[in-house]
Amino acid sequence: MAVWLFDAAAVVLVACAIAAIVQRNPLYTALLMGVVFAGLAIPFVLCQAELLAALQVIVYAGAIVVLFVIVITMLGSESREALEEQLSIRPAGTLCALVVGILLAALLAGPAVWVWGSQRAESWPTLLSRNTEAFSAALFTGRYIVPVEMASLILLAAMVAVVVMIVRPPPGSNEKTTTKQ
Amino acid sequence: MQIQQPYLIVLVFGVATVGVAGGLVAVAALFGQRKPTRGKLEPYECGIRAVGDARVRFPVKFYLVGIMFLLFSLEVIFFVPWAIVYRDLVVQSRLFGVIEMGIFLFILVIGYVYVWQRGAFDWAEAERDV
Amino acid sequence: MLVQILILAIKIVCVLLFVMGMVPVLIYIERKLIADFQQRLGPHRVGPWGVLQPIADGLKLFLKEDIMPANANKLVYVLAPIASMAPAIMMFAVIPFGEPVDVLGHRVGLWLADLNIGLLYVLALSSLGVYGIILGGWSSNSKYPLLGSMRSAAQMVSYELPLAVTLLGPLLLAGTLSMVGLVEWQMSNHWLVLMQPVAFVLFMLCAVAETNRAPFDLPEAESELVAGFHTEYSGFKFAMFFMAEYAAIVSICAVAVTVFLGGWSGPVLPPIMWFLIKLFALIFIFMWLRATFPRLRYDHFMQLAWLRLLPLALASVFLTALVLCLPVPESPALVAAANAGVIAAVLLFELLMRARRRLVQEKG
Amino acid sequence: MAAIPTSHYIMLSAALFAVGVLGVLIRRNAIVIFLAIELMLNAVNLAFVAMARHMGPVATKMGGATGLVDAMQGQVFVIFVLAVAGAEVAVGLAIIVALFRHKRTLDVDEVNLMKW
Repeated sequence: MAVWLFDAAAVVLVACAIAAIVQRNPLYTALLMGVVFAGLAIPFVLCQAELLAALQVIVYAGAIVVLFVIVITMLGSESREALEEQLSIRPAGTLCALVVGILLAALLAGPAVWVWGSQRAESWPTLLSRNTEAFSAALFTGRYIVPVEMASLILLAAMVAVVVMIVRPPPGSNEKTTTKQ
Repeated sequence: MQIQQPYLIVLVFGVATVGVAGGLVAVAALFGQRKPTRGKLEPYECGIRAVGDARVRFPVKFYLVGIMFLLFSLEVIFFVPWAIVYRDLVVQSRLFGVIEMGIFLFILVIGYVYVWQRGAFDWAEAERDV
Repeated sequence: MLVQILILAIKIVCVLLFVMGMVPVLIYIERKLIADFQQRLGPHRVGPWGVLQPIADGLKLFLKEDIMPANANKLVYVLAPIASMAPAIMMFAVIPFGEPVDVLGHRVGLWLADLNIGLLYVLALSSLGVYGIILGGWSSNSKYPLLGSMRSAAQMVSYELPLAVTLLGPLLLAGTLSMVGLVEWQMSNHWLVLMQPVAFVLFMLCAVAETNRAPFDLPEAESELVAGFHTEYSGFKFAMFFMAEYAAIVSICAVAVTVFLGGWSGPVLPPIMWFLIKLFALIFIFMWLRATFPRLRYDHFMQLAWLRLLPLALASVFLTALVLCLPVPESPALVAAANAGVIAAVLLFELLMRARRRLVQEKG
Repeated sequence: MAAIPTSHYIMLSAALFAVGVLGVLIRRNAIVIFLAIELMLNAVNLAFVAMARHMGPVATKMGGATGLVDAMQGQVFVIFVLAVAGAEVAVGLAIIVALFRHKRTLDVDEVNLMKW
C-alpha cells in the first residue's frame, strides 16, 4: 500500500519535473516545479519526516516558488520575449542530453543497488511516535549550535546582499548605486 | 504505520476538496450561457478601450517584499523546532535554550535593522522609485 | 475496517458541507449586521427575513454567463479560483470540532486527522493561499486585476510572517504541534488567550489581513482598483473567489479558536456547541471591524506589518521564553504579564521611531 | 503497510537530480536554470531523509548521546539545506532582477560581462 503510493507519487513527480524543464513559458515551469516541491512532502511523510515535510511545503511551495512567480509576473510585458525562450530541438543535442541524463541517473542510483537487499529500518519504528520532538531535540540540544548560528549569519548576509543590490540608497547619501552604472 | 494514517486522510480530503472545487467550476461552465461579443471580452478599463499592454512592469518594492518574506520565514522555521523542545531545554540546563535562540535572534535583528534603515520597508518611497 | 472507512467518508462529507454551508450563512449574517450598523434593513425580500437571499444570489451566479477576457491565459484563468478555494477548505482537515464520541463501538474523534504537525499544516496551507490571487490577477491580462493581485500578494506574504510568529508563543507553552494536543493542553491548564493575550490580538489582526478583509481589504479597494484581482471574473468563477474568502475567514477563525480559545472546551453545553459559539464570536469581530474602520493607506499598511507587528510578535515570543526559564514556579499570570510587557516594548519602540523621524527632519 | 525500501527513495532522488542537471544544461533562461538547481537541492534533501532512516540505528551505535538524537542527523542536514537554498534563491533572484534591468534579457548566453 505504502509502496504503491510512493511509486505513484514518484512517477508523477518525475513527470512533472520533466514537463517543467521542457516548458517554454517560465510561469508554467515555476508552477510545475511548485507541484514537485510540494509533492515531495509525500515521500518525506512516508519516511517519517513529517516536520520536514511541512517545512518543505512552507519554504519551497509557500515562499520560494511564490517568489519566482512574483518575479516572472512582475517583469511584465517587455520581457515576454525575454522570458519565453525558443526551445530549439536539435536531434543530436537532444540525444546527447538524454544519454547524459540516463547515465547520470544510473550513476546516482548506484547506492540504490547497494542498499537494495538490506532492510535495516526495522528498529526505526520504535523512534517514530515522537519523531518531531526527536528532530527538534537533535537540532537544539547543543551538537548543532554552530551550524544553527551560521544559518542565521548566512541569512543575514543574504539580506544585506539583496538590499545592496536592489534598494537605492536614500537621497543625499554619497554612496554609489550598484544597480545603475 | 499508525502515525501516518492521519496523513492518508489528509491526502484523501485534499483530493476530495480539489475535486469538489473543480467539479463546481466544470458544472457551472455547462449551465452558464455563452454569447461572447468583442466588447464583452475586452479587458475592463472603466469603459474606455484598453490602453497599452496590461502586463506592466512593477516597482521593485513588490519583489523586495517577497524576498524579505522568504528570508524571514527561513528564520522562523528555525524557531519552530526550538519552541517544541524549549521546555525540555529548560529542564536540562536552564539558560541554554534561551541563550542559543538569543544569539540567533540577535543576528536576525541586526539584519532587520539594516534592512529597515536602508528604507526597504518604506513604501511611500516606492512612489518616486518606479 | 469497513465501518472505519464509512465513518471517515461521512466525516469528510460533513466537513465539506460545513465549510460550504457556512458561506451563505456568513453572507446573510454579514449583510444583516452591516445593515444594522448602518441603520438599514438589509436583505428582506427573499424568504422570511431575507434568509434565502444568499442562496438566490448563488443560483443567479451559477446560471450567469461566464466571460473569459480575450488574451487571458485560459488554463491559469480556470485554475486560479480552484487554487484559491482549496487551501481554505483543506485547513479544516486538522480542526477538532469536539471531543471524541462513541459511534457503533468505535471511538471517533470529531476531527478528520490529528496530525502531529497540525499547526505547521495550517501555516503551510495559508502560505499556499497566495497562488490563487497572483494567478487570477495575472491571467486576466488586464491592469486592475494585475495591480490588485500584486498588492494582494505583497500584503499576504507580509502578514504571513507575524501570523506564523504569533503561533510560536502557544507552541512554546504547550510544546505540541498537534491541534488536538493543543486543546487538551488548554483543558488541563488555561486557555492560551489568557497567557498570550498580545499574541492573540496580533493573530487576529494578521488573520484579517490574510483574508483580505476590511479594514485591510486594499487588494479589492473599490475606489482604487475596481474589484482587485477578480475584476475580470464573472459568473460562478467570481462566486468561487467569494466563497474562498468566506471559507478562509471560517478556517482562520477556527484555528484561532483551537489555538487560543481552548477549542471545544467549556462548561455545561456540549463541546461542539462551545466550538461553534466561539467560532461565531470571532467571525462577529471580523464583521464588526469591517463596519467600524475605514481602509488603511497602502504604505501605512505595509509598515504596520513590517515595522510593528513583526517586531511585536518576535518580542512577545522571546519574552515568553525568558519567563519560562526563570527559576520560579511557573504561573500563568507571570506569563501573561510578560506577554503584555511587550506593549511597553512597543511604546518604547514608537518613541524611538518618533525621535528618529524628528532627527531626520532636523537634518533635512 | 510495509516499509518502503530505501532503494526506491534513492532512485527517485537520482531521477530528480538528473532532471535538474538536464534542465541546467539544456535551458538558457536564467529563471528556469535557477529552478532546476532548486530541483537538484530537493533531490539531495530526499536522499538525506531516506538515508537518515536507513542508517538510523547504525548511527546510534556510534554516537555518545541519546539514540533518538543521533538517528536524526540526516534530517537535521535538510533544514540547513533549506536555509542555504532559500538564501541562494533570494540573492540569485536579486541578481536576475538587477540583470534584467540592465540588459533586458534573461538569456544566460548573452550575459557575458565577466568574460573578456
